[in-house]
This record gives sequence, C-alpha cells and structure tokens, in this order.
Amino acid sequence: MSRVSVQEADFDMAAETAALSAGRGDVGAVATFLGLVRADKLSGEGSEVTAMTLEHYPGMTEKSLEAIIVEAESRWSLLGVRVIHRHGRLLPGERIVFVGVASAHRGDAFAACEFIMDYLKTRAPFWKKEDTPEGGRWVDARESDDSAASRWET
Amino acid sequence: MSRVSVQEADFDMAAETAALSAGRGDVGAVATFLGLVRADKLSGEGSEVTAMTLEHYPGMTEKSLEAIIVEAESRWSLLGVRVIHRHGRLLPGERIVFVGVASAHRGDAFAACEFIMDYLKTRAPFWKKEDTPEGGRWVDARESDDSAASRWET
Amino acid sequence: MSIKVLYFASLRETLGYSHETLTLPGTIDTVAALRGHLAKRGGAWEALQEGRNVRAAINQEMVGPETVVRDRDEIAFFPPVTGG
Amino acid sequence: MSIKVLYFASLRETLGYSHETLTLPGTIDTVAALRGHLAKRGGAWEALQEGRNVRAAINQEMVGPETVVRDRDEIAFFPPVTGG
Repeated sequence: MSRVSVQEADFDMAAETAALSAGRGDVGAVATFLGLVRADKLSGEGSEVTAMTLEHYPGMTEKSLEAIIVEAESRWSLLGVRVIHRHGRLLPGERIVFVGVASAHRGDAFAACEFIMDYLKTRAPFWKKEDTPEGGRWVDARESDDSAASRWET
Repeated sequence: MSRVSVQEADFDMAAETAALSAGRGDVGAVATFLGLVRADKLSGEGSEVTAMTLEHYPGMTEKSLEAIIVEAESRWSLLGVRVIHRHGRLLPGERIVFVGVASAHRGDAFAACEFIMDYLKTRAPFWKKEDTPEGGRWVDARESDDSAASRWET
Repeated sequence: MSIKVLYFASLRETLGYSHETLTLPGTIDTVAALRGHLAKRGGAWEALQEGRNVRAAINQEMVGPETVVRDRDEIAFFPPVTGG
Repeated sequence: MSIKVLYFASLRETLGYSHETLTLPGTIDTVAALRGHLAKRGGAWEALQEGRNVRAAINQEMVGPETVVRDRDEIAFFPPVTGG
C-alpha cells in the first residue's frame, strides 16, 4: 500500500492505524492526527460553515506529501508513516486529513506526526473554500501555521 | 461514558476516536496515541519478550489518570479526552494504552496528548513485568521518561 | 520557449483561467519576470504583481522568485496553501 | 495509630507481602520515619531503607518523604512506575 493518498473518498482510520503495526513486534508507539471540518470555522467574522470544498494540485500534492515524509524519516527513527488527505466537497464533522506514524518509542512518533502536519499545512498545495449562507469564501492562510512550521527549522 | 478506563479487556480504538468528535461541529483536531507491547523490548540486555504482565494499584490508577486529564485541561483548550490503560497479561503487538484528545486546533490536541502520555509514564501506578525464555523481569523506569515529564514544568 | 502555466484556488477564480500554454521571449527567464510579464496584461492579472501574496511552483516543487524558468516547464501560481 | 500499608510490583515480590495492617507508635509520624521503621525488620525489608528507589503514596496520591502519616491512612510503597 502506498503511504500517501489524495482522494475524494473517506477512509477507515482504524484500519489505517492497525496497518501501521500489523504483524510486527518492533512498533511500541503509534501517534495519529485526524483533522475534521468544523462547522464554526471562521475566516474572520462570519457565519456557520455549511460545507467545505478542498481544491488541490494533482501530482504536486502527492509529491509534496512524500517529500515531507522523507524529511520526517531523516529526522526521527520511524517504522511506518501514512498520510491521507481528502479533496472535494466535505460536510462539517467529516474527516479531512489523517496522519499516522509508527515508531519504537513515543517521542519519535509524536514529533514526526506533528512535524508532518505542520509542514503539510504550509507546503502541500491544498486550498479550502467554505460555503456559508452568504456564499463561498476562500480560507486565508494563518500566520500561526507559518510559525508552527518554522519551529522545526534549526 | 467515563473518560478514564483501567481494564483487562482490549478496546476499539476506532470507536473511541470517533466518540471524541461524534455529533459536534466544534472539533477540528483529534490527536491520539496508541502504545503497544514490543517483542524486542529490553530491560538492559536480554532476549525476546514472549509476554508482558501489567500490575497496577486499583483505585489510584483511575484517580491519577483523572488528575492528569484535569491538569491538561487547565493548560490547553480541550473538547474531549479519553484514556484507556490495560492491565494483566498482554502479548507482543497487543494494545496497552490509548490516549485521545479532541480540540478545535491541532496545537492543543498534540500538546495535551503528549503531556498526558508523559505524565502517565511517571505518575500513574502501573508496573510492567516481561516474560522471556529466561523468566520474568521487572522493567526498569527510564531516565528519559523523567526528563520527558519535566519538560512540562515551568 | 514554451511553458505551461497553472492557476489555483482564489487566483484561478480571479483570473478566470485554470491553465494556459505560453510562448515566452527569452528575456523572461525567472519566476519573478514571468509574474511581471503576466501582470502587465492588466485588470485581474495585476493580482500577480510583485508584492502580492502569490506562491509559485516549477514542475510541482515550490520555488522562490529568482528560480530560472526553462523551456517546457510546468509553472503554477497560487495563494498560500490552507489544507490539513 | 492504625494504618494500612500496600506493596506493589518488584517490592511486593521482594517482601513477599502485598499488604498489611500496622499499629504504629506516635513517634513514626512521616513517610520517611515509616520506611525506616519497616527497614529495621531487616532482611528483605532493607529494600525500604532511605536511599533505595522507592516511591510512596498516601490515600492514593503520590507523596514525598516528609509527608505526615495519620491514623487510618492507606500508605503504599512501590518502585518507580513503568506503565504506558
């Protein structure tokens, strides 16, 4: 199974997490992150989000996610990584992104999982557009995402 | 459902993770940690681990885990926390511990999840004994766990 | 030289184009020069002017403004990413 | 005063006791004093001597050596924890 998937379809988090340690005795820690569509997500002021549409750059998304994983593997001792990012139209409460990292020890798993999310947020070519009762609006990039990613630069 | 469980039985990580965001539109991030029995876990040198037995202090385990969660909630903005820790005899590859944290944003979810694991490792009264072909041996506490926990002290 | 240019997200909507194939004069040899060249079309295209918050990729890798553009490159312009 | 004492993990195995009920003289009023009192039993009980890596809890909360022991307290001694 490929370790990066960019897809419209939902995914099975339990199966993905289990696959990271299935049949091996060296995995002691699996850290995961699941990102969901929030109904109250606001780009500035505004009203409830009724849906979210994710646009991406086919080809580059997969390449950039793979590069982020390779970078994580060069920094920590990892035994398995899985990244799934959905695109298309998603409703509040729906899963957007899954990152799972397996390692012998929890420190590596936690750090790599958070690193991958921080880099994904600033380097993977996805863009969110929110549907609201007043119409669609593109989500602005957040300053806090840049500072989260820059933490990892030495 | 209680947010702390100390039990012999296995658990359903998918259901536990889903429960942290089910039916609500304010959860944007769920960070989880899963700890597994490693077959190659060594207390010093030694051979393969054929099983692990977890002893605990009934009553105090639940109280200490609840106190750790309350501490996490005072530090970060959290929307849900779930901690499950098993005891009894477990085989390599089996699940030992699950920590799941829901929040609006990923920074809070990641930090609280790692904090709970670090505090659990140094404050919750569980003890591991490994079975090996040469007999049982108690696992020594690791210096690295103390330093991981002390990171969170200001 | 001949290049392919792609536009994404709000920039795609602003310009009304998702992609185009361009034949460039040899003087347009960097990402910054290409942005200036496109911005001169005026109107909505001024969104590509220097100083506007636009990111670029060449052949599906993020690049800076001084990166050299070569024949047959695939060049993409887009706003800062907001996935995850 | 009368207290309940619990022992866990390797300490329980070393001592051969999981719990006991003790009547203490009034002079044994702290965790440290109780450890010294028990260590004086000699043999395996020296595992509780000052300096040995033993942790204590009173009424199911971790405590330091100077914490006061009171009548009817539940006091536990155990090695550093290794769960998770």
